[in-house]
Amino acid sequence: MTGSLLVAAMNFHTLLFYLFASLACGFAVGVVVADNVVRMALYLVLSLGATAGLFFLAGAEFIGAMQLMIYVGGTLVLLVFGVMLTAQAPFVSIKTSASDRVLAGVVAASLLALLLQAAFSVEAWRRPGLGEVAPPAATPIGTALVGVRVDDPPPGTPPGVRSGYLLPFEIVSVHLLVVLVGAAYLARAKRRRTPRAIEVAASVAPPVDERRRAGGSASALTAGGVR
Amino acid sequence: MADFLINSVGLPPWLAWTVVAGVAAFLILNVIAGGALVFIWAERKIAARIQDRLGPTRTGGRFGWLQSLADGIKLLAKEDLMPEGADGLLFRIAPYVSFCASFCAFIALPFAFDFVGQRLNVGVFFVVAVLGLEVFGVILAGYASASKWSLFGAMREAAQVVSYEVPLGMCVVVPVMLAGTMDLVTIAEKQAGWFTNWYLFHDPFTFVVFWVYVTCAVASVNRAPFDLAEAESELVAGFHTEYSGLRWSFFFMAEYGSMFLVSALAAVLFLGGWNGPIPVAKLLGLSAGTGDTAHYFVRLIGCGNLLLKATLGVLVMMWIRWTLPRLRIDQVMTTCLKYCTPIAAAMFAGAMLWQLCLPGGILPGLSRPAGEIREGWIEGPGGAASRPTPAAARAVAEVRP
Amino acid sequence: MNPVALGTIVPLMAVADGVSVSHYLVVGAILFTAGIVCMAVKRNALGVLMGIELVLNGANVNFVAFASPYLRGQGATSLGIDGQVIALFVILLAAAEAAVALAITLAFYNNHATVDVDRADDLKG
Amino acid sequence: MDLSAQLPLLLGLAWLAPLVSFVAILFFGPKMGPHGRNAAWVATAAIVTSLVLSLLAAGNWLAAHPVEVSHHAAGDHGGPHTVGPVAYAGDWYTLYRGGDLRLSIGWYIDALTVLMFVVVTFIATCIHVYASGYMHDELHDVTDHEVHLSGGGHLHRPGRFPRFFQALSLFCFSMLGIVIAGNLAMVFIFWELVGICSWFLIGFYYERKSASTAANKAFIVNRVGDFGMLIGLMALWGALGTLQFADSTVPGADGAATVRPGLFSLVRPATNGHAIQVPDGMVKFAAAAELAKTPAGDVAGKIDTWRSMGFGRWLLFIAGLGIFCGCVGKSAQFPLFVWLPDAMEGPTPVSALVHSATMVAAGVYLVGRFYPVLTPDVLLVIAYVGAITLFIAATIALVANDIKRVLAYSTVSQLGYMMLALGVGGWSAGLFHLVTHAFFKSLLFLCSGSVIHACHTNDMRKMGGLARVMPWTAGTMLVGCLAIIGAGIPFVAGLSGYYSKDAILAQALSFSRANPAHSILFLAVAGGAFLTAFYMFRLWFMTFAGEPRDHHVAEHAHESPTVMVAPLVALTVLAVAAGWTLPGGFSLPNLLEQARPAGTAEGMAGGFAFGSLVFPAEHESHEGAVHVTATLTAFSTALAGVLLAALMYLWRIVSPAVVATIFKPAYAFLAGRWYFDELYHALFVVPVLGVAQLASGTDRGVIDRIIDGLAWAARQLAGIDAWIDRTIVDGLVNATARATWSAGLELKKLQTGHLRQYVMFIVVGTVALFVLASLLFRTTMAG
Repeated sequence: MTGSLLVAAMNFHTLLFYLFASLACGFAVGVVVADNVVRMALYLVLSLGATAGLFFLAGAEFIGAMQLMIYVGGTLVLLVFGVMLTAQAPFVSIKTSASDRVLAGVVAASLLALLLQAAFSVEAWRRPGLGEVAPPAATPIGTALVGVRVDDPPPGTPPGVRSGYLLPFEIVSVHLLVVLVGAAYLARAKRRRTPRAIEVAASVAPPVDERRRAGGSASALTAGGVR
Repeated sequence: MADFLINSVGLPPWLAWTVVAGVAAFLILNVIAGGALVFIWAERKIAARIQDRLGPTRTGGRFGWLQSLADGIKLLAKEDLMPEGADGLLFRIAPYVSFCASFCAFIALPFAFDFVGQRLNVGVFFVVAVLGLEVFGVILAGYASASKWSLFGAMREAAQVVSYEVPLGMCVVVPVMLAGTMDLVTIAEKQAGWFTNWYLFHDPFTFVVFWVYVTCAVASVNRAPFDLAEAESELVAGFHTEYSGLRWSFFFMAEYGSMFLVSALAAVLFLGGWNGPIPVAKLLGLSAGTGDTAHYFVRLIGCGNLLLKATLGVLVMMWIRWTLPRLRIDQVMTTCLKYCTPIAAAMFAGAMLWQLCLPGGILPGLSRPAGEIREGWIEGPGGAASRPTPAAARAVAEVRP
Repeated sequence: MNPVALGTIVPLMAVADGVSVSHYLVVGAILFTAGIVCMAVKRNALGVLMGIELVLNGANVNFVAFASPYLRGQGATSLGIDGQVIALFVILLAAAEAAVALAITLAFYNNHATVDVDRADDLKG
Repeated sequence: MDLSAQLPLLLGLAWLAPLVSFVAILFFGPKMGPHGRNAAWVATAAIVTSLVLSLLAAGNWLAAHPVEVSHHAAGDHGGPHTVGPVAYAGDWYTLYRGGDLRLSIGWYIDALTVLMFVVVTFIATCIHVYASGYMHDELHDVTDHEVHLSGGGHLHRPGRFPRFFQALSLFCFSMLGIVIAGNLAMVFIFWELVGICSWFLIGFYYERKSASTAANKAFIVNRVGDFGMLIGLMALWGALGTLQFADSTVPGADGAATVRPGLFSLVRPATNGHAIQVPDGMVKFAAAAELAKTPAGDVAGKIDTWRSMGFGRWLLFIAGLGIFCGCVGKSAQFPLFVWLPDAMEGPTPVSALVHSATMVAAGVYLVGRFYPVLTPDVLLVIAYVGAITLFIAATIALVANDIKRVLAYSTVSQLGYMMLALGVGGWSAGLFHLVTHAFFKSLLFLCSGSVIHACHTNDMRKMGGLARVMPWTAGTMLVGCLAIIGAGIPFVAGLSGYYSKDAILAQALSFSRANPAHSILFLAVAGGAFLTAFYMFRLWFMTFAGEPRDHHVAEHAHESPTVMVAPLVALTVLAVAAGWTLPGGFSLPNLLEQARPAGTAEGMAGGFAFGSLVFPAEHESHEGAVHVTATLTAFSTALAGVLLAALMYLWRIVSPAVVATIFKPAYAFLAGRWYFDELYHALFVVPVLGVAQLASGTDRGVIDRIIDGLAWAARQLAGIDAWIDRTIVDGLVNATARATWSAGLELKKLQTGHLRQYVMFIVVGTVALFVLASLLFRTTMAG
């Protein structure tokens, strides 16, 4: 259905592409230039959301939805948590020296140039897509994840190289589990502070100091909320 | 409809699609806004009745059914305040983020066979994902309004919604598994026929899962008893303490919108979508798919069905809200992580085994034959376009016992 | 940088006939670079984290582009489903990485009372 | 469940039960009650289990194979025996299989096995019960008055009650293992185990020098015999490639079950009417030279020729002799009998069980089991060894004063009897005597034990007149003495010894009639009977009759506790009745007849080494003439012995002292035990010590010098090496290390710990890399 829609209006598709692309890139740049962490987070969300839109346009609905769900729904909420737990006047925005910015800009420009050159270096990539219809994205991915391939082989695929993803899937799930356990361990509430932390705390600001006494993250929030 | 415009009227496709999109957007917007008005009124009446009061009586006739319209006008007239020290930009856009989230979710929600903004083959997933975005607006609001109350509300909301997405996702996966597709339209179509075909009655596990889903849905739209985010007795008004006027009302539209959405989703996933308990249309011989006015009529009926079911769900939520006391945050978390998640997981496994062992459902006489499920397992939207290749069919046959 | 590329970018940006893989690659490149810069200039640990997310996202865009059936010009090979699955894995691992990174950030904050990555130089030579 | 499956199960369990108790006591012994008191119960329970199982097995056996009323009285020439004995054989577990060689844990069960099981487990049961009373000293700390410490005091040590029963259990396990063994290798294994147990038990009071030396002596002397046994095993295995007694079915090369003949059917093939013949394997082995010359085709034809030419006879002879050597060692036959008297250092129950009833009988048992393979020549050797042994031992017993030593020598001489009986073709006579002897000898030992228990001394000269203080012991011991001398009313009835000894005498008589050249054997037997009667009653009179010689001993003497007396009574009953023929014809000889090896029922003739020999069939010895003569001889000699003993020690008409002075040299010679120990000391020990001296001298003087020189040289070399190492190698290493260190110091400045710089480095590096790559290999970038 989606396929036929896009076939029917390739220009429409193009328009949407430019819309989402500009959004994504624009907000990405926004992330770079913004100083306030929370705004950065907002821009990041929007950029990622726009990227999800790009995925939808590219026919990868499943990936798009996944992007929305995990990145935006998960990662960014985590980020905002972080922001709130660590947010306080001196830290919400930490300025970087102009020289660093310039240097970074120069290096990044060279990298960008390299990537763009690579992006256009292959003639076949520059050819506009045929936009032919593909089978729905969800089922082939699902079956591929349980180790069976039901999608049509892309032209030019040598036979027998199309493998399922059962093992990577398992590995990733185990990885996720380990990661979550590790995260829970790292982020657990610390009863005792290291001496260095205490003297830093004393040196930074009174609110930090009283937060130490109160302990726990809730009062960190208050410190974050009140400016 | 797009085809109609392109073929009959002869508009260029992109324009046609713009028009269609515009119309769809307009309709959905009205569903949300109008729905919000109606629901707010209904809620007040229901609350009043439950508390043995009368509720609004004067505005517009004896039932005060214009009450919320009047409120709306009042809100429009209110001054738009922003606390000093607030983060202006974030404070301003937060309500729109929330609203957009619940609005986008409507795009993939089918009201009838092809009464759908955009039919996605990952519809369920899309809806759940986009609903998850709503929390972001709330967090922004709570953070940006530079107030402890808001911040606490936002934090709770974040924690709660993020946690409840887990069991919610699991519950949603169960019908997806039964139908073999994430396309909402197909899922609903598979439940056509008598009400015994509804996934609610497919097997005991789905029956249990439905109630888990209801719990999680109520929590994820943070309605009572899970409305920790705006706990008026503890935090003045939670994340929207500092809001007033139209922005405030946007939050409410978002809330009611998502209430309606989750109810509609429940209807599509478990309660047979737009199929009535008795296949009147089929008995009368008008089956969806024939291109004449009759089938538009049938679709309208179906649309009515769905709205009815969704509204019913919303009313139930209100009933719950005014009946049950509010939970503590730790109780909320316990409910999610210690009860909902394990139960959902177990039910998922159970339903899967059931599907493997007797795919016919419990009432063989009235249920669909197993073969249809197998075929539908790979079937996506657009029918012929996505018939599985023989290889695919073989592969599927392999993965199925 | 080869002149062919220089010659082709401009018209691609201007005319709006069908979208090709290269378009997506450009978007990916921009996201990627933005992420790198973000990592390079942000002193806030969370900023760096966001940079990483951007980088991964840029990579994903490329994967999806190569996997996409719509953008496949004739004769061009496509990753097919594989690309999407890889993108999927990238997303999942990004989530995991975010969780761990956040946990690390919190631990760092607990010990140093700051999230400034430039202060994390206790082990410098 | 038929017998072939049932017997291995029952007897196998009976065999393993003591092992269980051994392991249990080994690990938990000290925890079993105070000072491990309950170890006795564990061990006793185990052995009683074995007894019950053995009795069950015996019952099943008799039910399946009722003993036919003694046929040889009827004189039919052994119809059933040409087909061989009734036996069940099989393997539980195969330890090793290489080529056609197989080592397995298996069973060979016939009437003899079952009988031995019952006997061994029964006696062992009695002795366990007895010992649980006798060893009670070990329940608390013991002060050993026979061990004099350098400080002048006595050794004070904790009790070893569990340890004793642990060894006892292990012994029972090993003994039953020998009995049930299905092949010679297994026999050998348990043979050695038995030796170990005997070593443990003799050396139970290992703090006593005498005990430890006795233990070592027993062990070493047994080694000598076992060496011969090993030679025999090698001869058999090397030439025949199997050690199985019976034919065994094994999966052949093609997997099909093939029957491999065992030793018995190899040596006495049915084709040859079970008459003994040199097996093909040995013939080929011996005729290797001819074999090399002969084309492979007509080897089979030539074998008989070679056999008739006498190839392999010696091999068979050596094999038999080797196995018999083992028996000589274990059964304390001449010339290896010296260990047994010393073995009496062990606790008395041990002497009763191990060194009179069972272990020393193992040799006789093995000869009986191995009987079919023994050639006439070997049999003759056996007969003579037995004769010499019984005579020497009996004479020594005449003058011994230690009560246990008298019994020990009597044991040796009785074993000599058995060997002789086997050697002269009296297969069932010998084994029958083995059984009866087991009963009355253990009885006698237990009685002596209870005497020692009462008097706390072994010296008969301190005893006397004990009959009135310990009537039970005296009575039972009297029965034992009567049994061992074979008392009975001629041709009517008698104690168990009466039957077995008469059978031996009769067989010896008929043998010496058949071969007049060897009639001395009969004289030895007759004289032995006389001597036996004499010294046994000398013992009894000196111990129980007359007046107490040592009042200090006499007043301490007391009857032993019931737990010790009860076994005495039980054994007494059997000592009396073991030889009787029950109504219905059941008697031990008839039972043994079932197990008689194929082809030994009729007379054998043959022999090449010592001229031609004739072995009269055993049933011929029951014919009137022989039988009457033998019985009368036995009776008269025994009576004479008893009377002489009475004269000297009861009525004191003839004074022993006077006799001793008259025959002074003879007395001294006997009292010196024929100076065998001294002889061996001179023959073996001294030379060995001398050689050892020489060797050690060479070692110290020559070899050590050389080695010291080498060590010195090595040290010098090492010094040089060390110098090189320190100066050159270490120098290099240190230089490298220093360089690395300074480089590290420089490089560490690069590690600023600034995350963002690292990112920069990465990016710059990547860009540089790709630019380089695109410049160098443009094609790769162009896709």
